[in-house]
Amino acid sequence: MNILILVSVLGVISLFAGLSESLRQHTRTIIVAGLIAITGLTMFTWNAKQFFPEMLNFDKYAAVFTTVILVISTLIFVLSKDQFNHDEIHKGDYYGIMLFTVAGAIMMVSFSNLTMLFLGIETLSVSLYTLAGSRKDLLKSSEAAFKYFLLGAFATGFLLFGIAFIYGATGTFSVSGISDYVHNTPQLPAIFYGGVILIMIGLLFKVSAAPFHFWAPDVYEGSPNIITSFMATAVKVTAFAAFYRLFSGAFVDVNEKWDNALIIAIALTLLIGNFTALAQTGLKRLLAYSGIANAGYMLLAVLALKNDASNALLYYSISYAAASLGAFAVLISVSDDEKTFEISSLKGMSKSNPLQAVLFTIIMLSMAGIPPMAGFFGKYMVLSAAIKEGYLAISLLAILTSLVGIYYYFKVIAAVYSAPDTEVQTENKANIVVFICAGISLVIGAYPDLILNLF
Amino acid sequence: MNVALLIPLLPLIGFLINGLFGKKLSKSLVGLIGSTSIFAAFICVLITFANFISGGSEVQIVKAFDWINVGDTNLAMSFQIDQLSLIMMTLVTGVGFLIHLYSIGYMHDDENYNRFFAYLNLFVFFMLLLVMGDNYVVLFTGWEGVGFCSYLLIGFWYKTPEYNNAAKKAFVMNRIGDLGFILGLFLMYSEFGSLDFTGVLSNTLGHDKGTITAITALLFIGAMGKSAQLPLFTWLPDAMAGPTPVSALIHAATMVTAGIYLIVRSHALFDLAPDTMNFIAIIGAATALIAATIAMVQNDIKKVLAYSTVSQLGLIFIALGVGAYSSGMFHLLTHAFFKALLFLGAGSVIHAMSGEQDIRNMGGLKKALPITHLTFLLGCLAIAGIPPFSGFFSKDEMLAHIFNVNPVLWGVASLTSALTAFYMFRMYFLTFSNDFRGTHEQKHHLHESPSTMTIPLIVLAILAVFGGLLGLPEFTGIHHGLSYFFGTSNDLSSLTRSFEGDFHTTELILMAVATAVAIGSSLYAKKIYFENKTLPDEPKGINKLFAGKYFLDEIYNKIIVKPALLKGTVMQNFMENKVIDPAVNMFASLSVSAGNNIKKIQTGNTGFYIFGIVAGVLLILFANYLIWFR
Amino acid sequence: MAAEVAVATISAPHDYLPIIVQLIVVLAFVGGTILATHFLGPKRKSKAKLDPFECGIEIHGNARTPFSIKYFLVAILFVLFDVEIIFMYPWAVNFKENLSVGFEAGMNNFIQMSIFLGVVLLGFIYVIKKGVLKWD
Amino acid sequence: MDITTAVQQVPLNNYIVLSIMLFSIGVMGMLLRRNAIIAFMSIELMLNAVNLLMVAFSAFKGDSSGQVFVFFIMVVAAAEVAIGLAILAMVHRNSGSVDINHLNKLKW
Repeated sequence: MNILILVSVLGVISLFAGLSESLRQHTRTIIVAGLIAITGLTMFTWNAKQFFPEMLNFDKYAAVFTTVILVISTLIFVLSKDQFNHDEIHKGDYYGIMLFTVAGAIMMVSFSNLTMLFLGIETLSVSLYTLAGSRKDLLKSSEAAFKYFLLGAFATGFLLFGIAFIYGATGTFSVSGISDYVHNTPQLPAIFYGGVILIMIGLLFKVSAAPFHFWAPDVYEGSPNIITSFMATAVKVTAFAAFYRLFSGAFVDVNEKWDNALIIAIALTLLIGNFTALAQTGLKRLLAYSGIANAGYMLLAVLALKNDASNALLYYSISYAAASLGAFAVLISVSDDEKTFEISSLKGMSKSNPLQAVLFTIIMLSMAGIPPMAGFFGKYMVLSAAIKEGYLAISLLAILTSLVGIYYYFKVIAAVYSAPDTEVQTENKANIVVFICAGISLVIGAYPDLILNLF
Repeated sequence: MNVALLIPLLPLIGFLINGLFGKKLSKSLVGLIGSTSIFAAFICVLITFANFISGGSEVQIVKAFDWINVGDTNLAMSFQIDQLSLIMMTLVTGVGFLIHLYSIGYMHDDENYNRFFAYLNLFVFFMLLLVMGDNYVVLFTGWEGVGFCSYLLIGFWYKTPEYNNAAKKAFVMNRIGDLGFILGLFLMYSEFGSLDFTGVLSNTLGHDKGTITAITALLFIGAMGKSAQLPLFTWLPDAMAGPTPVSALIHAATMVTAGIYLIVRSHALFDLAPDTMNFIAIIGAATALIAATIAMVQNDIKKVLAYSTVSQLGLIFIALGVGAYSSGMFHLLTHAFFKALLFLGAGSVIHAMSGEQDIRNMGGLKKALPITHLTFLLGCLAIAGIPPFSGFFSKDEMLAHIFNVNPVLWGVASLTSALTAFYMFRMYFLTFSNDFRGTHEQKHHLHESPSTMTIPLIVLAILAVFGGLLGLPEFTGIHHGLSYFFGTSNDLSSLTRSFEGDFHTTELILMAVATAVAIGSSLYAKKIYFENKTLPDEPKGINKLFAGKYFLDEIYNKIIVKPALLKGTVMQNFMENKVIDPAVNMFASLSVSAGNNIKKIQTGNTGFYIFGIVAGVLLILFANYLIWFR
Repeated sequence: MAAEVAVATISAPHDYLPIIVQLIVVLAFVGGTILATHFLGPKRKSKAKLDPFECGIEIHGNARTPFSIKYFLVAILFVLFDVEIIFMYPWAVNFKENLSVGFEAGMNNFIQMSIFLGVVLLGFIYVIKKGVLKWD
Repeated sequence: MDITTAVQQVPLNNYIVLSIMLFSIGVMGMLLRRNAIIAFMSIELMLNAVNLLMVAFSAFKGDSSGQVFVFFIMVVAAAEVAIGLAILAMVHRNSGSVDINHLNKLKW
């Protein structure tokens, strides 16, 4: 709870700091410092369960995921240097809105009441709509914002309709109340199941799972790079954390009623994500589709929540977030928002910037799920969890599609190591964020217990 | 700190040093670091070996650190020290060290010297993980790692595109195998609930026979890819694109034996799946024969050796198929010795001929390269199975076991070994005897290789000659060293198959036959290529088939690729992907065309997106409609 | 009280009869008058009659001219701040019985609302600082 | 009489059916109309269907939290529409159209 307030206050501060010429230059520094402090506080009050009665339950799960989100956001703020120079006046606003997004995210991972879930999702989404359109001078940015807004609001409608049905059936919004109701009612009414499915649809949209994924590639491509990296990492992790928290908290007992809806979504997501990524030539769009594909693997953890798969989900989230944040950091370091960046323009990176090439390779290997990188164990864990629950067919599909995935990741690696078209002067420095992300991918790959002992 | 932990650590350190700072260090220092790290590892292996023997040959599990703990799954990065892994470790580090030593001289003029040694060390590291791991996940990690390293090393001279393609081909064929492996692992996990060797191999009782067969078959598919068996063997000859030490280390001595190691390691499972065993034996026989026939008409010195490697591996797989695991391991060892020797010899020849690989342009190198010539001859004698060289004992042990189970397979196997003797001596005579057929400046440039290259040759030659002593046949009175060694362990003792009844006479007869065949075909080769001085000309008749490698690549092309190529977009797309190899094209182009079609639904048209979402909602609601009111 | 009863009683179809009668009469009258004027009244068309009437001044330009974004901003801000008022209703409803509970509860209530209003005020200050409401 | 009982005059199913109808009308509006403004209206319609449902349920359950939720929905919807109109204005400035199908520069 304190964390939530602190983050919001930090956001307001940066809003007002953005008003004055002098403070505007230091906004980013202030925020990074503040976020680090808040992260420290979160880890310090790790086991202190803080309640905001009936609304937020800041338990271990929430604390862990909050820490993850805060760390990612800190890295993104580090990365966002010079990203908003295109209009100085609104710098503070952009930073502030990003912080409000983080606040919404924290709400989403610590809610204990559907009201807070809804508010969190909306705080997150509405801020993101704005951020997606933050390049007012680019048509593609406004197009991204527009599509995201229209589809997002549409999906919110479904989510709310579902919540209303659940409320109608159970008469309460609190997660624990709902699970009690599920326990004590022998014959659940049909509107309850309708509500579960509608809520699931709303959340599937938020995690960009097929067939509700349509917004993702366009929005990712259209938005400014820094915002895209934010969506692909922090927001995605948050959405999954919320998804898992809600379904394991409230609907775990009736999972045989919704699991095959989820299985359909997972199958579509895996196929569409991986195969479409295969046909991409732009790096950003490739990453967008790989994000969709990864959503499929993370959903396996949600599918297997009957025996606690939160470990697997956490590990996968971290490994995915690290890899994809690193990839975006590389993208940001080599391209700008104006034009789309083709994979073929990576050629010769191994000559021009060997260090970054190596780190990028590590990151891509982790994404492709080659041991001993983190990605492999993430896939291994979610798959073994799903198999243990007896979902063999879908796990098999996941394995096969992951082999498809290896192709496009290696396409990128091959581009990095193939000979450059033009002679380039070598400079051997990599962005600190790339370094950190590659490091994480390696370390937690070599020693997963670092993560797995958190719970 | 247990010494065993140092074994994989040292090559890793070597890799890190060479990889990170190699550019700064001088070539001699890089070579020194590279080979000493392996040598130190070798010493550690010997120490571990000694401790093991003195410790009463008790299986030890050395745990590095806890790796994964999810629910009731817990995997430790821990190593199993037993007879089998010790033999493999000794082989990897020992031969590995010699080849590193050799590379110092061989790669001396290469500008990416440090990269080469870094990769080589990394390979040894992963190979050690593979053979030391005490659970299938560690094994799989090593498995993937060596595959990746071989990909890097085959494509080491990445300037030339067809080398890159060879690398890709190898990588893809291995992935196809790995798919089988992964599926096998998951099936195994869901069946046994564990991936530890102990957890799986000691609880083999009371499981569904079909499942076991499926698991073993899947594992064997993995082995097919890695050990270049039919139909996935075409990558190995292309892999000769890599530097010769690489071919010697990875594609003759160590990596390609990983599949055999896998099967021997999980023999407890394979014993329960007779169908798989027969399958293995048949595949091995087919591979052995086909590869041997192809090798007869190759003119590239390295290609000959590559195909002979494939066929020797085939022989070993026959032996495994009939359950003669220890004999298979025995031949694996001796084969590692003499094939590494032959490759290094070939490398020294190529070195002397300044890059020439076609044996039709060689000849008469006897005088120019005395040491190489002598060692190479010994290697040929060993592989041809002429007594008393090592190959003779191992091969005949295998043949005896095969005959004991199935005479037909024995016929195939001995035919293969006859062919082996023939093509080896064909190559030998074409290379070393008669007079030189190369260009003038080549002749002028001929020289014996430096000592860093000849010393490994000599050492390996000694091993190739006396390696047979590891396993003298039983009737000699001296008991079979390897089998005895395996016998000291409870769960490995079943590796050795003993003949029922009095088999010695039969064995002797078989030996005589095999020896006669080997010597006969060698003499035949001598007659053709030494006395008549005939040169291999354009292959005619059946030889066309052999020379065309049974047109396997073309067949893959016809059946699989052509249909896929019909789409022009596809063509263009996988050109972008730079995958030219048929096997890849099948998968890649089909997938890419699928992708090209699927991506069409992403019409950037918001109205359509909304329609898609609503359709999805209806789909999911309908899918659940039936279930709600169940 | 009586009205409450009237609402509470379930009404039968025949109760609606008067309404229907009235409906018919009304429709008949309206339709009749329209028709009558159409037939009776004289028809003169002139430009002055077809022009839209703008307080006697003759019009210039058309209604669809783009206007300053300021109007839009002000309108949006009005909507936002207006909607915030919603939250005061439940507060107001609870305020009374909280007071009856005791002073602390009431004080507590007051503090909460002050925090809420403080946040809204903060937003207002930001808007002003941003110069959204400047018109020149 | 208090409003709760007045709401309860009509059986609950009618509310459910009505709000489902309203919701479907909203969805249909999203599907069929291409003008962005009307799309926004349709979304509002969907949200109001939800509000109606919530209020009805809360009246029948005799539990006020539903109405509070409705307040939240209203506020959020207002904020959302504010953002949406701003984005629409931006789009109109950049592309000169408010037809949702004219925006298809980003595809595949």
